[in-house]
Amino acid sequence: TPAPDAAADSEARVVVANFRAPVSNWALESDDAYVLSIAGCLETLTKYDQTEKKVEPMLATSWKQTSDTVWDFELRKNVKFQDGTAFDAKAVAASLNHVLEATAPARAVNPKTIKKVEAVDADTVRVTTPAADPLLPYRMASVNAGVLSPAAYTDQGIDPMNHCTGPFAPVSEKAGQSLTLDRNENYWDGEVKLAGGEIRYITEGATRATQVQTGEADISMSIPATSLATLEADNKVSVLKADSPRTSTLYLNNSRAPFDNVDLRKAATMALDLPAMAASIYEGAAQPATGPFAPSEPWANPDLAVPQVNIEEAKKLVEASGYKQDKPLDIIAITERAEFAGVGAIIQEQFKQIGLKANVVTKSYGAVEPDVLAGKYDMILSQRNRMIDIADPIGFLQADYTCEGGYNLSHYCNKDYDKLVGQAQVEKDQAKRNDLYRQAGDILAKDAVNVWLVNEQAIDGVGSKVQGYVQDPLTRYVMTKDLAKTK
Amino acid sequence: MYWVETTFWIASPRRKSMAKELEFIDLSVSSGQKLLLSSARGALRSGELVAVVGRSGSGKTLLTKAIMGLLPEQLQAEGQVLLDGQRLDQLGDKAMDQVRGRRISMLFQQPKRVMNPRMTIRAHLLEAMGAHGWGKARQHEPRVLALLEEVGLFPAAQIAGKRPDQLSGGMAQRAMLAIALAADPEFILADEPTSSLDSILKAEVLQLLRRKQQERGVGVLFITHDIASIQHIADRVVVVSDGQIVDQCPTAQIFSKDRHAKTRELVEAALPALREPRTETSGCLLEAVEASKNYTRRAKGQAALKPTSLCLHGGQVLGVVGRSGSGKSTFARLLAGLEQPTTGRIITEHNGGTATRVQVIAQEPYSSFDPNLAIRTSMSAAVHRLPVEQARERMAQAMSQVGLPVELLERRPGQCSGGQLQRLAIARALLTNPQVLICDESTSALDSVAQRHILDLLLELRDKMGLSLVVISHDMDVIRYASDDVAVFYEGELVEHRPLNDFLTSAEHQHSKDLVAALDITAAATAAG
Amino acid sequence: MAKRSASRILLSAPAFILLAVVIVTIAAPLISPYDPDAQSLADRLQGPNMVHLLGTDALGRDTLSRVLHGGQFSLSVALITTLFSLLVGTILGLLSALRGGWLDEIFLRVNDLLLALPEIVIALLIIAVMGPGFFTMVLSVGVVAWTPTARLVRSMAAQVLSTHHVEASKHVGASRWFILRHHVLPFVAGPVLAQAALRFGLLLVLLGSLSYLGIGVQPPQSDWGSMLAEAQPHAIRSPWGLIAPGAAIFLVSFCVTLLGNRITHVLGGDDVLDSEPKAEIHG
Amino acid sequence: MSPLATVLRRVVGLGAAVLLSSFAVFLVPFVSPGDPVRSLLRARMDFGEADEATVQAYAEQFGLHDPMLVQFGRWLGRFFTGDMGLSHISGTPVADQVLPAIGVTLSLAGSALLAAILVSILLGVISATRAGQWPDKLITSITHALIAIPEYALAPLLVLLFAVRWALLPSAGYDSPASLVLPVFILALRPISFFTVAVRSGVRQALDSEHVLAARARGLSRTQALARHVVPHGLLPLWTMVGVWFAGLLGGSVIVEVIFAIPGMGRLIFDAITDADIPVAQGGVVVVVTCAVLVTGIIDLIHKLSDPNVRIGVRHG
Ligand SMILES: Nc1ncnc2c1ncn2[C@@H]1O[C@H](COP(=O)(O)OP(=O)(O)OP(=O)(O)O)[C@@H](O)[C@H]1O
Ligand SMILES: Nc1ncnc2c1ncn2[C@@H]1O[C@H](COP(=O)(O)OP(=O)(O)OP(=O)(O)O)[C@@H](O)[C@H]1O
Ligand SMILES: [Mg+2]
Ligand SMILES: [Mg+2]
Repeated sequence: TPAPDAAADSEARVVVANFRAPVSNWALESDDAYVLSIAGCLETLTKYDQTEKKVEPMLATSWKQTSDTVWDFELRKNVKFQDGTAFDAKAVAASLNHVLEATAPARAVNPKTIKKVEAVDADTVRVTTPAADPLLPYRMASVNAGVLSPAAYTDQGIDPMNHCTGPFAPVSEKAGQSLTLDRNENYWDGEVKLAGGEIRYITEGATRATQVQTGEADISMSIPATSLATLEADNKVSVLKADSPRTSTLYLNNSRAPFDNVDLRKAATMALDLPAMAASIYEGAAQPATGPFAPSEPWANPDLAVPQVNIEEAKKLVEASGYKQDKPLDIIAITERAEFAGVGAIIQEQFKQIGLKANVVTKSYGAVEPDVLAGKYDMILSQRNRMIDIADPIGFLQADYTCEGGYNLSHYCNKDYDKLVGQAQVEKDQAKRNDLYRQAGDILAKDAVNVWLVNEQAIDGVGSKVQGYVQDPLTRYVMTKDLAKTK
Repeated sequence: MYWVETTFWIASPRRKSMAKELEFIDLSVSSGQKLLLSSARGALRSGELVAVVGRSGSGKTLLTKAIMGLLPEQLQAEGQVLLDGQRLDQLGDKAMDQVRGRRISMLFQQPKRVMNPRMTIRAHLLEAMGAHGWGKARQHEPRVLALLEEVGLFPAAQIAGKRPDQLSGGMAQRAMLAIALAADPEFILADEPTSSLDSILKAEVLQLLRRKQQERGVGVLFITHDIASIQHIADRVVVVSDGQIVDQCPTAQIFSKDRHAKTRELVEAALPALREPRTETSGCLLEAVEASKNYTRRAKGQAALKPTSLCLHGGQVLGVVGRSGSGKSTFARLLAGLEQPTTGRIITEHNGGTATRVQVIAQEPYSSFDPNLAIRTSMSAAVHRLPVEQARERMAQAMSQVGLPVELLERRPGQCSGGQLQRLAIARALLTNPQVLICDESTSALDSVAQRHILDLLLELRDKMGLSLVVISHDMDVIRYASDDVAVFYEGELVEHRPLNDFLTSAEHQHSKDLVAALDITAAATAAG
Repeated sequence: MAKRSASRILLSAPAFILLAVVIVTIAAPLISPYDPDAQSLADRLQGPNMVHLLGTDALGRDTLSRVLHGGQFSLSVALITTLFSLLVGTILGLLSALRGGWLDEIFLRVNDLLLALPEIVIALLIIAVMGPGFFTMVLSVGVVAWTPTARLVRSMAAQVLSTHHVEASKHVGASRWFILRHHVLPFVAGPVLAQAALRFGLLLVLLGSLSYLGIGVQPPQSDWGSMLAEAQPHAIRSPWGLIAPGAAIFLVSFCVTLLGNRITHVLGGDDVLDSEPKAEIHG
Repeated sequence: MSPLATVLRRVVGLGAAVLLSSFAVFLVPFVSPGDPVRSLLRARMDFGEADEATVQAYAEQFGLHDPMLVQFGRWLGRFFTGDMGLSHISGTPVADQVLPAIGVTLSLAGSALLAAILVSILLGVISATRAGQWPDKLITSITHALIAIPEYALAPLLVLLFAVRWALLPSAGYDSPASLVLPVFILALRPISFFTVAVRSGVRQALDSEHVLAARARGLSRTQALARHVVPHGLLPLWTMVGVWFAGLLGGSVIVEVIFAIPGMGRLIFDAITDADIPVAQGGVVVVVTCAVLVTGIIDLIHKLSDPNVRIGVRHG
């Protein structure tokens, strides 16, 4: 962090420009939970440590798997909610059950992954899963599994004000604009360095970048690649980057011609100059992808390399596939991600070189989703988070690539792959599980299911007065007790 | 050459202390190269009422504006304006502000147009006294009331609180006079202050003006195009024609035969040549049977015209008088079929079942033709269904009937005079072979000379073509000049309908009597001529 | 007369500039130095230089060529929308003034409603239904854009129709068509034309804003608005990407407004901006 | 027409406008491609590949699978009891989102118009009284240039200069008066030019009118006549314009709200339509339309009551 030497100001408050605005009345099953977590309000039983890459205690001091499907969590004793009420098993069970009962349940914490939650005694919470699930502690680290004081659950929805356990207590909100927080004097994990802060909802990336540059914000999250060069040139701002679990992908429709042909898919991969793409459109703020996983992930195959551009070979493959093009293929670029228009333009140009004609069509994701899910498309540019809410790719591998996967945009189906994923699902040993993931990834790469373009990076801009900021690629923790600011 | 005899009052020795004098010497106004007023000279002393007469567009208004230093920016004035020997034309704007209103004030033609519609009469008066600002109102209230009472506006307190649009025309003109008198000026320049009033109001205002002028001893420059109206009140008359002062003399002398031709023209136009009204007995051509009109929603409010029955004979000239708002136009529109009667009916079919063709000639000559179209196009509206050749012929014929050259057809309305346009309007009406022409104030926008010409034309057409005429006017002179029978409207009601001579001698209704009396104010003119 | 007026309008600086812009835009494929879509990732985000007179964008495409080609789209959408609204507005305005009664009442209410609903919201509704694109853009803007013309036509037509001279024409037997042809249309045409010029300028900016918001023209097509949107993130490094299309919109819109103003002057009016709708005073 | 009738007609018009516009908004999800329920879920959870059961359950909760007219009828029924319904995304009352947003927009549009009025009165009076001279020519050129400026190009440039380069003003947000400067400036540009022209021509007309001449003849100085007679009259056309512009700005400032991260009405409606949160969009549009009709109506009424010519219904022809 930038200013290690200067003394922290205990009266300082930080301003965090967040890319997300709460829209669901703080429902914990929604993404609003992220905002509360970033704000240092909402805490969970467990916590995923990004550097150690493992699950650690937070509100629970320990947990054990008493049977295949039953887990007991031992709660921390000296914790109190910010409103002064006791933090106990009943409150935890109530919080978790509230999320489980939601009409639109969370991705990591829902009735399909958790059967029931109950208080065994004052300090023990018992979680039962429908099937063996070695990932339960990961799920408990998801922000959706956060715990609020019973008083937070009102008839009008959730009221987070002073109802968390974290280092900061939300005190007021300006609708659509910001959430103001004050230091929690009685934080269970010791002294909180900042007097408070403000989470500003700024959905325009360029504006976030500008705000950290002008000093209006101390920390700006998710800086868009286009603003990177400017921020890096500014010595008042330091730019933090981390591999994000997002890969921009050119999805190919494996279920219909022409991309049901593996040769053509391989040709597509070979035609594209990923490094150039990463350097231009992504301004160097993304790495050319080697396969379905980012190289920094423990389950990535380190032997995979960035596919080399090989126009000659690609042309041969196109020929080998026997594909005769009678009309241009469509590349759908979704409007939600601005850069895809440019990416599409580049792909269109480079496909031309191997004799594939393609048109870029830009549409909103919502408008094309039904067609894409029904398999009525050629190619779509989209981007996926592999570790949705939990630091493990199992959900992604299953939903996106198994024959029955709920989000199998590529309409890919391979029995060998499905088997590997099935094994990984119940594997308790993390190393073995990672190995299974790697093998599954290899199959996807070999089959050239999609063209994985670039691994995006999470980029945060941090002002020079900020101390103790640790970047979290999953954007959960920003305002921690150790975050500080100099005068 | 006429200047020789006029020097007697210009060169008269100045009475330094007492008599104030407003004098203009070689006053010219030009617009670029064009001279609109050339080398006018004259003077006005306090206690004197000088009438300035001349045809429309002769430069009368420019003269007053030049004196006041209020010419529009695009016009340039030259020459001297002297107030007690002080050069007004050389005064700065600031100093001029002290003169305007305080020493010289003005009366205008249309009082409602020149008063701020959002300000009360009181505010106008206060402003004229130079008393704007908070708190001044109360302090000056007695003077405000006194002024209003002086011009005969009662109850003064109530009137002071009204806005211009809440006053009648006569009241507004009186209020205007009060405003002009507010700062106790030495001179008043009155620019046709009575031309928009009906004859009764006109007579009242004229008398009031004359009285105030004499009481207060102010000098009044009275502008008009109507010689008849000033012969009893003016001390002297100045005649303007085409931007030049062509004649001036004491009022009495104006009627002598050897005056300037332009003066003669004006005088003649004003003289009501008494002609013998015809009594027609042919059957009804157009008949109103208990026809009434109510413009208000579902006829809830007051009727604009109460049930009226009247019959128009072929070749008859019916004069219709009444004050503003008395329902004259409404009646005309009913007759012309431009409006449907609320009750009763208008019978247009008499002898033989063919409908009587009725045409209306409007008041404003300039607005009855589309300013953007050549006259020919506008005229062709009446004959556009005919083949081109035939239409052309018909138009030429109509033009000769109204005594205009065909070349005029190629002009635009802006290039014609008011009198010409009114003739063109008549020509257009003639294209439809009308049997009845309704002239709704068709001459009141014209100066007296043009007015006279049009009336003569109409009467000539009546004689030649057997047209029936309905002449609507608030001007009794016009009615007397043209009509066989007179119909008097009063508050929406036909109160009197009788042959002209009967009407002049033995009118019954009070309003009719007033009208005849107002006529008498100018009647002596006949004798003088 | 008419000839002199026309030459006073056409022999003016704004008219020449516009003509030049139009020629250059139509001839864009012939005269633009590069293929507007040709990428050169190595040459991205250059400032103006001898090779690329207006620099390059984020994909290394030549800004000048793109501005020239983008103009085709921007100008043609604006033109079509203007013509559409001119036609619809004139017809509806005339109908409303000539027919009066309930038709006029409905006309006024619809106008009030459209005036109250923000243009972008209406555009958004239509785009949400039809998806973005050329036709949608014309439609979504055209739906509202006719109202000022219609109001102007209606009020002017009503004004003529209530004049003494039209009443006089009617009274001597002129047909409806005669009145429309000789009195109404000549009176209405000039101001409407002037207003159309103004509308064109305003619509150019409005359509650009749709593209800027990403709901207008969609890549790979591009117009000045979408170029602005693409350039904005790079504004600090390469403001030329922002300035060039911005200036193009401004220039055309400005010139066309001046032209409209000139027409107004020639017609004896004061300022073309005066023709924009004011709150209708329902008398 | 009497003031009462005007009010009545306005009220009826307002009712129709509200019904029509809310129905138009309401139709959007039924006729646009894509599943609106998934769209709602996506707004709650990024990348939510919600399964069919969840979609069903969610739709059930808000009755989204009922026939179209049933849904609209339900909305209407609630609406007439003063309830704008619940947002399909947050589940909270629509009013809670719409009212703060309209507050923001009212203050934004209000300040912009106020600024525009002040500036344009100044410019308009100067240019009318100096007609044909250089100040007039300069001002006229400026007014014609202002409407041609694409605000979406100008705003980023201004942010670049005032916020980034010189650090004089905040780059975005809506909290301090300083943060209002740039948005208000941008929003005021176009009204300034239209207002200035209106003031100019109004003042010119007033200058030519006879009652001003009469006032001068009464002895008022140039400035007095200007202040007491010309300007008040010259501003009449301005007031009628302000209403229209106010109405237009209420929801029309999407661009400015996006660029400056202002949580106003334009933005709210924009997002709500994009996310298929129809109750919010409906509520927003209804409030905007109501405000707009009210504002123009009130101005119309004031105009009627204050202008004697309009009041007594001067007959034309
Ligand atoms: N502002 C002006 N610019 C150019 N010419 C003008 C202007 N004002 C008046 N004139 C011309 O000057 C001449 C005299 O006008 P003036 O108003 O003095 O006539 P008038 O005698 O008052 O007529 P009327 O009896 O109709 O009021 C007319 O030919 C008129 O067209
Ligand atoms: N179209 C109309 N709608 C409503 N009221 C009208 C209309 N025409 C006339 N009136 C009213 O009817 C009454 C009679 O008007 P009319 O025009 O017939 O009077 P007039 O005698 O011609 O007056 P003037 O001498 O001023 O022309 C007036 O009170 C007038 O306000
Ligand atoms: Mg005059
Ligand atoms: Mg009349």
